[in-house]
Amino acid sequence: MTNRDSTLDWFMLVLRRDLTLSFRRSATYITPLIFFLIVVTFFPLALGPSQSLLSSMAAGIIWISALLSSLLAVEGIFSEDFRDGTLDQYFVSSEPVFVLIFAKVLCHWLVCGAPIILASVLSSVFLYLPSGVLFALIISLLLGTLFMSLLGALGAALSLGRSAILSAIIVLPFSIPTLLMGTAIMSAAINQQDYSGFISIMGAMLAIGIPGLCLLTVEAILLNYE
Amino acid sequence: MLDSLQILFIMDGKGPYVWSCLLILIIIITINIIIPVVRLKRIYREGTLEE
Amino acid sequence: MHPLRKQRIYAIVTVLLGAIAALVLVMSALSKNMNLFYSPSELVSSNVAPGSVVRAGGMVASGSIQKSTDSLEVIFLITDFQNSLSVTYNGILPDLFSEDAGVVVKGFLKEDGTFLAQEVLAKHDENYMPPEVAKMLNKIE
Amino acid sequence: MNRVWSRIKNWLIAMGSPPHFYRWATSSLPWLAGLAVIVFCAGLIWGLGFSPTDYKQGDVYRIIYIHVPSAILAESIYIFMAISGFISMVWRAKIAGMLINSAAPLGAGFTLIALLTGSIWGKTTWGTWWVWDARLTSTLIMFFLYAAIIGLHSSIENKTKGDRAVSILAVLGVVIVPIIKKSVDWWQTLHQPSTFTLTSSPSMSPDMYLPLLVCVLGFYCLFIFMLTNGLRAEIISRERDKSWVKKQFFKY
Repeated sequence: MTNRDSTLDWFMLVLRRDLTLSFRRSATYITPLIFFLIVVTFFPLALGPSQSLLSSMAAGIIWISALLSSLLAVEGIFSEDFRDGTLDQYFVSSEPVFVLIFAKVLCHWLVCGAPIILASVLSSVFLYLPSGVLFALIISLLLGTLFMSLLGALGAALSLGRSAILSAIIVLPFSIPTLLMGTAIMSAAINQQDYSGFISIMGAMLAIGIPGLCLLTVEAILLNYE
Repeated sequence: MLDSLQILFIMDGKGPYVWSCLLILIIIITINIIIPVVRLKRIYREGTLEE
Repeated sequence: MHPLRKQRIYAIVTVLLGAIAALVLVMSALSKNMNLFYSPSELVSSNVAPGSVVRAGGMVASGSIQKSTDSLEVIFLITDFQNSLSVTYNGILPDLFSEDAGVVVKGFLKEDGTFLAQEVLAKHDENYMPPEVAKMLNKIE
Repeated sequence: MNRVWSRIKNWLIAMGSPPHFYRWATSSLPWLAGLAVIVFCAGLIWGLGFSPTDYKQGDVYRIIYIHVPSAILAESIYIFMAISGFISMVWRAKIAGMLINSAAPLGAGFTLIALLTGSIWGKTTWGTWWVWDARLTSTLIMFFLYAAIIGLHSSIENKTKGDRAVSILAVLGVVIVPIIKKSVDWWQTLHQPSTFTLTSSPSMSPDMYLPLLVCVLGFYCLFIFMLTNGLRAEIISRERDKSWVKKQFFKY
């Protein structure tokens, strides 16, 4: 490792490596997509196909499904790298590890979040979501899934090598503020009110969450080296 | 004396609400106090058996 | 630079930058009106679409409660002492519901500007006092 | 000044050692229990039995003497846990991890009391058991946070590792406390604003306010007693193979 390489170079390197790996394995981006679509399909089956009922609940249904699927997808984010020793390399490098961890989370968000957002546009048709609020849906999901990926990474680090359900139980209570903000954006958009305030708050949560959660994730990964 | 106790207990018909709150309080606090005591007792029993 | 020190500096700088950004964003959010809870004046002046579910709150205007004789329907005015709003509700009212008491109603505006409540909740304030004191306060007023 | 500071520091370091703390706890537990019982009972009897009724709500308002102290305590315990979490993360103090571990069930218990009694109170005054209002919802979230912390700790075999994992969660979750505290002011909701404020005089007549103060004090005393009680069990169960435990606890 030479001094010429800046932290940004390392960040890009990790991002590129992870992107290549996940594109090579199609399961990483197809599984959350399919999970999302199946969960969304459950709601009309359980609630009945009434158009007015579904359209009033559509935003909430899409949000809950997106939240759950991005949370489940992030579960295995560190397990492979932990097993083959890539994570060890992060810690012996002189770079700030949390930046590299953020690269991994970002890659995960790009690979899993984007298909979910595409699928949510598709399912908004299934659920008769008013078409005027599509923009609000996409914006809120973009910010929301990034926050979920960050939280999910922390959960995955805390429960490395333990059951997946544990990580879900740890992380879900912490994801409630995101869910509330996301659905607040949607209900404001449906009522044709100004929702930029809620978007700023979500942005604020991300601004604190990106460095804060990545640092805590590093702490949590370190636990597994004792 | 008995009369004033009865007034205190009934509280204009709102008594059951207030006294059930007190009951909840006492039950939860008692559980939280008893658990460590039981835990200590069990450790003590296991510890003395080992020797 | 020493690696450990470099890592510390990076952590502190990014957390600080994030905190500053978050503060700016929260300030900008607070400058916008973003609650779904309206006083009668706000409901009159804002352009809330008829039919969208909102919550409104105020005092029940004295002498405005009209109970229907053959059904549970009630019509009353809620006021913030500047504007008032006529509320129609069909259902059982909570115990604390009375004239000059605070209420929160959930429902939507109808086309004619009256409010159709789906839910009426009596709000009580943070003031607690014995009945005698309340009587005295009323006399002073 | 310097002298005093160094004495406090030495005392803190001594308290951080499990055997020392255990000895202190065993000797002072009866005193703590006595104090807690006296203040707690005095506050409750005064509040429930002798304070005047409210002009609007009648006697039901007396739930305040149970509900408000538990809610205050539930939030304080979370802050306390987050502080111990921070200490255990930075200085790796063993006792800080044990503190989180024995405070979490107490916090969950008091949150549950606040939720249940609030629900009963809401039924009589608002006319509903539950509303999805900012205060209530955020308190419910706090209960889930306590549950997550208890669940995570019990799932990790190695207790020191568990302490550190749990301190991460405790520190992360502390952001929820100001949200609960401020929810009543930020969003105008059904829940009435705080009766207790440090900045302005109470909006409650003194003969109702004083018993409430005594109740809050009593609940804090009770918490200190319960925490010490729980911490003793925690220390012995973690250090049961150490020689000092064999000497002191099993007496051989």
